[in-house]
Amino acid sequence: MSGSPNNLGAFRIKGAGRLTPARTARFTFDGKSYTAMEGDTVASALLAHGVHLVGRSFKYHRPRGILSAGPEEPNALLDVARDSARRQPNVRATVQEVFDGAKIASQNRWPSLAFDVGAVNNLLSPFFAAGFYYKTFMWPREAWSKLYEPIIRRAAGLGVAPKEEDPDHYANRFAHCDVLIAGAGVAGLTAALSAAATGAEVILVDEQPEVGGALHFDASTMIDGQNGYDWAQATAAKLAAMPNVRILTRTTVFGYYNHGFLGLAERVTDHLARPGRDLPRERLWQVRAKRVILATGAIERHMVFANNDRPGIMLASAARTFLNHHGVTVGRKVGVYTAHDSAYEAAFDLKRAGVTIAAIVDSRAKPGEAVVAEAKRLGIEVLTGHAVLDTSGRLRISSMKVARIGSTDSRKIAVDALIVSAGWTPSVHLFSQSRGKLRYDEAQQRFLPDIYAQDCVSVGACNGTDEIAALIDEAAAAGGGTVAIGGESRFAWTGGMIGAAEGAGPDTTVKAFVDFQHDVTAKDIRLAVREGMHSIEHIKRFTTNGMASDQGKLSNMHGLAIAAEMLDRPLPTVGLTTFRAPYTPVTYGTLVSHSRGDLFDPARQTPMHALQAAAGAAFEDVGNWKRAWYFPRRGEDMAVAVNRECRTVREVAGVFDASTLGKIEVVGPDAAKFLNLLYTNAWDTLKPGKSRYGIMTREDGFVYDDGVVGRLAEDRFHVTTTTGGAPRVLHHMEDYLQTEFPDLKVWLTSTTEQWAVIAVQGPKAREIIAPLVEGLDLSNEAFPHMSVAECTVMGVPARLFRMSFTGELGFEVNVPADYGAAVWTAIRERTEALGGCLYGTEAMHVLRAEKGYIIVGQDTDGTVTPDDAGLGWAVSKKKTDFVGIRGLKRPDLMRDGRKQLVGLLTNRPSDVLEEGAQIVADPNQPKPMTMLGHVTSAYWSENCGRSIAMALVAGGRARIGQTLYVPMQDRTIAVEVTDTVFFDKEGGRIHG
Amino acid sequence: MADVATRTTPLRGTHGGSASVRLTPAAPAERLSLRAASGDVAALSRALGLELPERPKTSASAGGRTALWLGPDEWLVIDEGEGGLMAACAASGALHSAVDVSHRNTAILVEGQGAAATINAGCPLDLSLKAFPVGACTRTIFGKVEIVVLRTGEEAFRVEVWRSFSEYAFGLLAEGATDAAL
Amino acid sequence: MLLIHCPYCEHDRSELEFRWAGEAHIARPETIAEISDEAFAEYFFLRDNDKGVTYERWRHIHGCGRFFNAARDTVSDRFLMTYKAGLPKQPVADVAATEQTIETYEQTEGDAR
Amino acid sequence: MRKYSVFAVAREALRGHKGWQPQWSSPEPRSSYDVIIIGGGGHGLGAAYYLAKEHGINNVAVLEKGWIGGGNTGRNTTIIRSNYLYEESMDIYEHSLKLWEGLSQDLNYNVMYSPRGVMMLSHNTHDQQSFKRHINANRLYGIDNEWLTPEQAKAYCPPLDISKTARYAINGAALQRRGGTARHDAVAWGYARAASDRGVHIIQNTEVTGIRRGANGEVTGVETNRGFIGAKKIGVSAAGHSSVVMQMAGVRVPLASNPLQALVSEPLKPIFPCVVMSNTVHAYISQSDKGELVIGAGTDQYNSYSQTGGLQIITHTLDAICELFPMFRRVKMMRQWGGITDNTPDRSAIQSVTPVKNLFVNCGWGTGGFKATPGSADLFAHLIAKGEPHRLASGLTLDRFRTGRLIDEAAAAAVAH
Repeated sequence: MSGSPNNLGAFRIKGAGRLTPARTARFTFDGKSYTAMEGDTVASALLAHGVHLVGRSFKYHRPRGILSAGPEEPNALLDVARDSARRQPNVRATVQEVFDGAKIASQNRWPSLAFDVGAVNNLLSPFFAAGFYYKTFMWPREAWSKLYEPIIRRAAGLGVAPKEEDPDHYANRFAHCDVLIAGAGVAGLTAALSAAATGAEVILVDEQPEVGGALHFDASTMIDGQNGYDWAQATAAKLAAMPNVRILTRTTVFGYYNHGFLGLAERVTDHLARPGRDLPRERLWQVRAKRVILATGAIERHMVFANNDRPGIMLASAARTFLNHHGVTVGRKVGVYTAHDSAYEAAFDLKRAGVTIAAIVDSRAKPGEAVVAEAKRLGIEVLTGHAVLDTSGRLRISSMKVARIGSTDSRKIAVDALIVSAGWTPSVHLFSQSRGKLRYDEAQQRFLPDIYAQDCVSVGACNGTDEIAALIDEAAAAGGGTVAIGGESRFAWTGGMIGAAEGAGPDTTVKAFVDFQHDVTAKDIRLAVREGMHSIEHIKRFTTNGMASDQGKLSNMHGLAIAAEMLDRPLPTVGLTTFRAPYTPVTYGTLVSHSRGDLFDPARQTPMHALQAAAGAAFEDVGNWKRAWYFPRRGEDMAVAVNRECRTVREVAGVFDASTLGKIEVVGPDAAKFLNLLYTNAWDTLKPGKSRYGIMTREDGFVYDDGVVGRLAEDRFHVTTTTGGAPRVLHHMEDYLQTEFPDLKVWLTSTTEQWAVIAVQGPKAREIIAPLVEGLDLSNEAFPHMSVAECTVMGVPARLFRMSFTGELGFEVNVPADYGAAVWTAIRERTEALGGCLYGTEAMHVLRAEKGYIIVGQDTDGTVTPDDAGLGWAVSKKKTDFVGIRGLKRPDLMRDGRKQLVGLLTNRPSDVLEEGAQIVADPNQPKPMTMLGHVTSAYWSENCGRSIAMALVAGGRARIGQTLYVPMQDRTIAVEVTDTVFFDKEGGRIHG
Repeated sequence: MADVATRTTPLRGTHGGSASVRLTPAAPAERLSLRAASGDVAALSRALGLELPERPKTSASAGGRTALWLGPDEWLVIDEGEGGLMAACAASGALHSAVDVSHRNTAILVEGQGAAATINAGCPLDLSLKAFPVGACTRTIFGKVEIVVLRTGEEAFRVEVWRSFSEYAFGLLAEGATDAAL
Repeated sequence: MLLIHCPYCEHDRSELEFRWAGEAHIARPETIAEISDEAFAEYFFLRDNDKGVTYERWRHIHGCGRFFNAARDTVSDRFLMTYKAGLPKQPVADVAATEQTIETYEQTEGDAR
Repeated sequence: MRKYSVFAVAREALRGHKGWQPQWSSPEPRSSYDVIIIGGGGHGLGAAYYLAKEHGINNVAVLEKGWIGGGNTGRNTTIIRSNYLYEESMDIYEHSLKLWEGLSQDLNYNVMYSPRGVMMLSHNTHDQQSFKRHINANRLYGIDNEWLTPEQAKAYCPPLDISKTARYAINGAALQRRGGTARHDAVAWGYARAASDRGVHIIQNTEVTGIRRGANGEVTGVETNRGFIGAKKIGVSAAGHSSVVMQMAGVRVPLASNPLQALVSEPLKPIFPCVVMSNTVHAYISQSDKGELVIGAGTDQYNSYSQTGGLQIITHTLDAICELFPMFRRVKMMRQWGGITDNTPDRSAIQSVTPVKNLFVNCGWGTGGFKATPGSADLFAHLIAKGEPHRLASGLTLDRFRTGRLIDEAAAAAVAH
């Protein structure tokens, strides 16, 4: 799209700026359409059209304009949308580049920006002093959360959160380099040239779309005989051509963490009208840098005076950026209020561009001589030793009230913009994040890097080095190589002030804003001090100064100075609030990057997952695993399906996927000795070809895991663990093996995923698998319960366990995982032909509960000893050592009355208890009741024809036969305490 | 007698990549997790027909077999040919632990100009040729799963991963490959 | 995210590959079954939790799998050294670690002196 | 003490707020006190307040090495709830919640206790069993906690994604309606003001460097950077640095100090009405009155006193938040920070006499210290005043590490089988 210069805005200055009118973009702001040039920020584009009013402040809803031209912007926060799902609140207009089709809206106003009902707060502001809410809204008691808080919450907040799921995607890249350079102004570019010359791998990062930093506004500095900005672009091109340099623009170093680790956020598509589908919206760079060079520059401060927040009041350097980079003037008749020479140069540039400079008001008696002389030459009135005492203008500044300092005579000067500068604050954010320590530079009233905590160096303005030649030398030296660059500035800058300016002192009640976004004024800070807040952190928290989304980039030094003055203490003794990451806000999506949807967390599937899904399985999450839960047939709900599965297993047989159980191969001559130490049981007596149920405790004696362990050979065990326990059990074993028993000759290997495990349980289990098994006699005599053997199943090497978690005749067929599907299919076909079925974890739970077999983590909870769980028999009495042997003997683990696992039968067989229900002896006692324990497992047992339950009950085994009570919300259920075996108490079925 | 079981590999039929990276599931291979003390390395090396590497982060290949140093007493041995790793180790006479993990792991070949950047989408290792030359290998982390990465060429890696994590690994590699091509 | 030198891999690697494993050089009593309740509590629960140089164990769990020991300053989080498991406690240069390190938050945050 | 009220605010508004007095006085320390509390966080300031109010012990100093409320009090995510499992935990947290309900009025300081409800998401069968166990135990103990279906959870918290296809779909939730949040700084300041009003000395920038003992081993006072200050009794309530302070008296405690991180978003208009926690995916979130989404991240794995942690902890938390609340993916993190939590082996606190006579310790609150503030402070004051624990805190003594009678809330939520 193209347009004539006219509709690019009335405040474009012909011939100024670096943008080309050849490429334009249209956008809307609060419904009105505007044309911008490519390269415009939303701020420059709006200013080009004379739009200054862009937002409302947080607390008083005061009209606010554009204050800066960079990421420090506290006021111009807008809602920027590409479409309804791609809508972003709180976007800084000074950073966001315009793209064609952007829909932009102001925030925190109703019904409109120009007429905002919330502005009534401004009238009530005497009431809303800092911290007023701590002193009131307390009566009546419930009113805070019911009445006052909702009102406050609605009034607070800025943008409106997106309502739809974000359709964009984000990327992540880990990277390494020898030198990371943050900031690509003169200092950063020089350091990059120098470092690159040494052959070092260099990453040069800048948050702006182009390199150049302060050269965006500083049009008078010459480098190597070139205009500084042009030199920067040429230098970047030279660097980009070097194989050892990577330049990342539109990229913010947002965090400097431990050990040379930095977080970078790269904005990839937010400036594009039609981004490619593959492009991530943003890319997170996680960089490990051997060295870091900080060349982050400095941020200009505003002046703190009465009504210093009207639209049209802006930082001098921002006005200069808009003019020299974007070709936009911020007004036709511009006032200047400054305490620093740099603002003069803004006035000079504007003046030369044909803009009227109403006056330069300088609070200093003696500004730099050179700038004053130049002002005279250009015919600009300079009022030294003067102050701007107030401003007027409803939605935009219309005049400033100027007086000589100390005098009461004032005059009103009409202006349509006022540019201000109180000097420059070095950007020491990243340095501080790296945990470096700052020192206070009394002369220049600034904090500078002092003691470094990491391999890092600061160069240029962020290090207090402002003079161009010194800056280049410093940066070149930091790079480690040699470069010869000559730089020349027109004016050496002097001056600067922090704290409240004339007319906003302690004796006044004017609103002189320190923190614009949070509406913190100088008097708020004084009030905090008066109320006993003497630490800068207290002052910050009490006033919320520096806690807005700009994180105090403009306000912190002023706030500190005002507090110091009020406390009558030297400024550095008041302290400094912490510079916390991120430097500027970072999108959650960027931090999350790939970790969403399918990549949020791996969903582990067994080799037979697809087959089970095809068979109609419902799945449940167990840790990372997806496990088949039950297999509903047409018309079956969960209960019906589970009942059928349970019945079928006991009547015929069932097939179950047990692949997720953890498996560890323990190999070596000391394998049995090692297991003796790690399990409560004794293992040296276990013969090859046999298996045994084992209990593992931690040193504290509580049950940690359990599983069947098969001995394949003298020196080889196949250990199984719970599904969720596999990784931690292996870690626990490795810990003891490597650090407590390092002399044992044994090694551990995880084989969980090597084997697909197909459990076949039920009276016909043998009949089902027998034809598939080669090289093994499966008879009871040759292969009794708790046998294990290596054999061949369907032509592939297998491990076959005779074991049961159902109390039925059972086998677990282990085949190499890639064969799992084929063997499963064959077994399933044979099973179904005989009238059996597939069953899932729910039926497995019921079947094992019918037999009183525990599930670690359900029937135990980390406070249960083997004896509590009724597994005292599994604790060797002969061993002199195992992990847990001493913990088990502690007084509380030996005492009477511990909670023990028992069975519960409800008086009404149809009542199924709630898992987690609590048990009492007397249901009529008052609350708080004395609870005896809780229900750990409870099911309808189709095979028992009634409900069954297990519970941990204080002194439980001694209570067998007693009636206890389970008080529920609506009724109390009486239960009889029993042992834990509900089905086949004699245990004959397991032997076939 | 039943049919002989057929093999169903993870990632079967999966392919992906971008303009600068190819992602290919590797063919099935025999794999051994081999553990032994340093004194037994020589005998095992002879038996396997390759020199088990004893320097960190290195691998050795011979006759279709590759041994990857994973730890001071641990190697992942991959045989893409005839197999027989278990038997070879058993015949060495050296004290060791050999566990067949052929089916535990699967592998994804990551090849092309953006291969390193692709892996760096989720892996914090420095994969520059200087830090991680051809033949370098290690166990490491990739997003939320553990992998073993072996550099097989200047622009080629083999990523070994446990089978149930392979879909996740492939998915993350695919996203990394897309981004690496930009 | 820390950068940790694994003494087995002889390489600096990302913390993402490691798991912290508690304070180091706490030997499991050889006759653990015989010790008193107090001694057991001491062994199993009580820790120095030092501010300054601490000796701790890490495992390169997603690397070589080895446990090893480290001396680290818990104020700066700087590693002073790492060394293999089984070696006795290694002396670290008397850095008076806490004085040399910078307690960013505590020293610059809200210093109200 | 000038009473705070809407009338006082209005009166001051008319004269430029020039008449407010310091909220607490900052006196020079006396040479000795009946009780010295080491640590000017919510627990320590509160204990001093209750010593004066409930036990008539006014000759008390709170020594704070920095600024009051600057430790975990000012760094936490301000979640309040009492729906714990074990009786020992329910006793203290419910006692605390009851005090929260009247705290603003008791202190004449609006601590902004906001019972907007704390919802804990259940993602699987194991979560459900565990939550039901809590709910039933709470109900029989007289503590509110209820089970919600996914639809009820969504109605209570509309941003929640309850689709069945989510990676960790939600199968229900436990809700404690009386749970909520409060304004952390106000708790420290409110207690400081009320304690100061009762004569307690609040002494900032005074770091304890040693604990002096008498001939019989009893404490006699503390060495500080401002000299020796005598004390008949000392209460240590120095979360983050409990081990360091206790070492000064030669007492080892079962603690590990770990970094715990949190973050806030840019301020947004009200979007999130309650507190939501998920243990399975490790996330907790609420929205502050200023409009920031307040998100608690996890604990770094290692011991540290640095009050910083790794970026991976933040990203890990945020990916869970974005899975639960996909609409928040474009929201931005504005500020992250860290604190130091003192964690015990059983993740329950220690409030106890110690082997040193007249030395008392309150520590090990882990990530749960803020919600416990009023209850812990009240019971700690009792312990110091009487020399023995209050019934409601009798299970929190150090002796449990010898006997094995742990209060293992973490283990009770053991990972799935």
